[in-house]
Amino acid sequence: MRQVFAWFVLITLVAFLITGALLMHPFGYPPSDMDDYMIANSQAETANNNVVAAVLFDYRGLDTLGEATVLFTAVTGVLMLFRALKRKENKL
Amino acid sequence: MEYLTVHSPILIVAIPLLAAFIIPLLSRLGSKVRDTFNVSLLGFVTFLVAILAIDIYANGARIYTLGASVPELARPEGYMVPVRIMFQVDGISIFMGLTITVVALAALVYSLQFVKNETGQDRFYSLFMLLYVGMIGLVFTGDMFNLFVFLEILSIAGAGLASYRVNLADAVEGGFKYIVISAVSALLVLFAIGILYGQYNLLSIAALANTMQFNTLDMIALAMLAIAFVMKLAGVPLHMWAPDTYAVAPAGITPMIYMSSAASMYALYRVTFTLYGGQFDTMPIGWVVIILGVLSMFIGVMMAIYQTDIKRLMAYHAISQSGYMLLGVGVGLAVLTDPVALANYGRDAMNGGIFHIINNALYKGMLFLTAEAIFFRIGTRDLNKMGGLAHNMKWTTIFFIIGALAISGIPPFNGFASKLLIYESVFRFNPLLSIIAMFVSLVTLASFTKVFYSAFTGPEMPAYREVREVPKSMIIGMGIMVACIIFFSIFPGLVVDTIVAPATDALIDQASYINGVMGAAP
Amino acid sequence: MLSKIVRTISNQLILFILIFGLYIIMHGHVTPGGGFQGGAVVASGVVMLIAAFGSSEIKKSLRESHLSVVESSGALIFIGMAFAGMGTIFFYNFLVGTPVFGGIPPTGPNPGNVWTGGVIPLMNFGVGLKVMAGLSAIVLAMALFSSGEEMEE
Amino acid sequence: MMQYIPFNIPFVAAALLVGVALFIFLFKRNLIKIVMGVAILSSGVNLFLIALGYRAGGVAPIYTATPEGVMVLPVPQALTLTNIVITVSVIALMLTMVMYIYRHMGDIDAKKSRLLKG
Amino acid sequence: MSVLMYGYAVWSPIVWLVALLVLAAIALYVRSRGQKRYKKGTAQTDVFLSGIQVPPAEQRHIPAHNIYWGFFEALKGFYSTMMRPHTGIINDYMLWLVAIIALTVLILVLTS
Repeated sequence: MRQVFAWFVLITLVAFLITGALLMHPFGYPPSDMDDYMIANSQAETANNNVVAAVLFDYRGLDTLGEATVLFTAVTGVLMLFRALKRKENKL
Repeated sequence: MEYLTVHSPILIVAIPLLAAFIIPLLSRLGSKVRDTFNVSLLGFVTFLVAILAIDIYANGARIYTLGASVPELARPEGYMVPVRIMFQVDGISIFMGLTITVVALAALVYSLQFVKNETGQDRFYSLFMLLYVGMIGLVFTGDMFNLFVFLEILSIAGAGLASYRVNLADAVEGGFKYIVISAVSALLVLFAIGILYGQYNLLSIAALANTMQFNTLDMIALAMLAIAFVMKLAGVPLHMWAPDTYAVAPAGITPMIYMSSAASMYALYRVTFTLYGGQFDTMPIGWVVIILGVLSMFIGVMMAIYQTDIKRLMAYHAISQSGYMLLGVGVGLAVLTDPVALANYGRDAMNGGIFHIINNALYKGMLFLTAEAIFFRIGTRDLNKMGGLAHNMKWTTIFFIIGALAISGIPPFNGFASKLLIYESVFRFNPLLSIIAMFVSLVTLASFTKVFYSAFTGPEMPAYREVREVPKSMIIGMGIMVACIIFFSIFPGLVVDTIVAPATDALIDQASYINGVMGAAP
Repeated sequence: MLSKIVRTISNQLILFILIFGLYIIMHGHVTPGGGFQGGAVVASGVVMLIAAFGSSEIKKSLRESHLSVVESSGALIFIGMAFAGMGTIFFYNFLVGTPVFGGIPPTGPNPGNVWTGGVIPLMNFGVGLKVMAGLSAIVLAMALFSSGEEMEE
Repeated sequence: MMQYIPFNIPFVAAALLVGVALFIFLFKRNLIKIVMGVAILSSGVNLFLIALGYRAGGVAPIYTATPEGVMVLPVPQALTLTNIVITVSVIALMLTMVMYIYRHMGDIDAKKSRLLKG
Repeated sequence: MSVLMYGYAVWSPIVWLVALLVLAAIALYVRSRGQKRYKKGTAQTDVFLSGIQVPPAEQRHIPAHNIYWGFFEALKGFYSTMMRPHTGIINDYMLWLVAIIALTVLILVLTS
């Protein structure tokens, strides 16, 4: 019962996804307004050759800060979960 | 002061982030320094939020473009589309910001004594700040991908905090369920963002809303976005993770995780109203939201009255109350393209739904805190083992009574005001929905009577004779929320006119949101 | 604790891995790469050491508390660079035109100059510190936990 | 100049990867396999994003000694890098929790290692 | 200021509180007119369980799973059907997510 229902919804959703993939713009010829501006002006505005680095750290810097924050969050969470559960006496 | 007003949108996000990075270094100076630092810093952030709110209610929405030469320069000169990330703070954003900040302040003060004897406190507070950052950034940002990043921040921080008590097996299980559903729904959100980006090569919400074409791909993306956010806000039938996670999270974190669900609800409203608003007929998605809301109300409360674990019961009530918000705003969404109906009852329904968000955040968060106060003292969440706690925990009992009356819509508390708005306006949309809502309110009162009877009343149990009142800071943390509840109860008209109506207008008025970025419409 | 050959080879190899990672980090603004990639390379070197010597050996010289301090400082460098632009706006690239990393490359393809990029190389450096410390801390904590060692608070 | 790829094959491949991940979520009870499913779902999304940015015959968007020619879009590469790091973080936290679940319950089957229900 | 007015409805908590106080005063007055024969501490306050031995106070507390027993008994079928989807298994959560997304895509694509 559950198996049949699961297969049904899975196939439905994947069929819609593939339909969407076929409806996308032809591969290799994307629309590019924002990116053309970045490619053209990254050297003049952010003074570096690597456009990807310019996007990462200047145009979309807050995303990179959030990404570094996500990594910091995960490391903090992992170290917090792996902590010693009872305090050492000499620390008090 | 002027400087603070101009830069407040980013400072509200960046200062707690800086604090989260500093706390691991700062905690080497001792716990007292760290606690003072946390509370004072969150107080300062509250002050900044107040400044920003006053400015926005005076001068309208604010745009803060990161990295540009002036904050208002959303697009480069002489270029048609925005390139940089921008914060776009309007009425609904600052409304959610105020709600989240009040709850976070109360939860932080409450947590001071709660985790006093645990280890790993510095990382606990660091994650607490990161959770706050995630929620505030999610409600302030005006960029789709940035919204995804903040969604991930709050998901990871919330999951880590939910399984803070790793010595309990169920705590880890609840955290694992939370992070799995969060990761999957966030990745689906990113897939939808990719679809939109591939079509329009844009990431800013306003620019996307300006060039939306509503073809099949957009519909697939809308379905993914909406249902992923519904999963995050625990609407039936996607609610099953919520009791597992809310029940095991430590006190002070449960209201925060509930607020992150409310932030996901904001994201759902932002996507359905602003991104897909406009000339698109929102009736189908509006009915999807309404049906999800009614299901959440009914099934949530019917499951809640059946529970015997106090925090699971309150978690199911949280689901049931989210149904009210979905119902109220869903009615407004369904009639968005019909100006007569919108002016007639749709705006009132949205007022009720949005007013219910802050009311529910206050009293539901306070009820979670009282439940954790009981767990803190007697060490169990099982209602069958409780009884006669009112003899020794007077403050907790009083707070619980106020919260229970407020959540079950008893006059004169604020729950009644928002529910009355929802009943009246939804009745004019569809009487059956309103009747279901009233029935759900009755069952809510019944289930909280059950909790009150079995936990607080009755003779003094021999096992709990030496149970004492919870420490001061926990009482203060609950008292902050109770003060807000009483204020909202006495002055509902003031609150609705001041902060709720601007939020509703910001949701309805899509054109001003777009013009803020793209310039005035030609 | 693997065999002596593995330990010797990894002992020699870690230096080159460190140098390569630092190169990737510091040239992130002129060549492919950047803070995340270089930090991941260095962290892979640390993982190699943990695999070769065993977590208990590494714990003697490398503790998670120190790693988390390094990670916090890296994150502070990054967000400090963002805050330093607050004179104009958050994330404003205020170093362009100044003697420090201030050179502006000519438009179009050019041989590339390390002394450009404004705050971007410094941000790369902070992110690199953060990623190498963070990933190493995660792997070290997992190894210690699975080997049943007690961790300090 | 590279010739035109018919039928958007990369997008279809990304959709199929997402389908594989959803299949794992629906049918595999092992918690480690569920974590693998998250990884596969993220890979599918990454493939989708990076395929969005491809431009026929494009070169890497780096001006350092680059050959002449049209450049591929830089933004999808930045988004993909962000998503990769986020997925690494999520999977690290998930594996931590799975290790704790195994230590507590002695099992990582989603049905056998469950306490919360109803 | 404290009055919430919209549509056809008006809600003013101040008026409601005043009315509550007035009613409470009337109720207290009526209660004060009652007879004074009730005294604490005498046999009038003892529990009378039709002659059966009264259990001590600790055992008179009704545990939570007995409250609303008849309600749950009447809705037994409903609750058995409600409990069936609430297996705490993560795969079932994912199944619901995929199902609702597929359904919503179907609705939206067909209606647009």
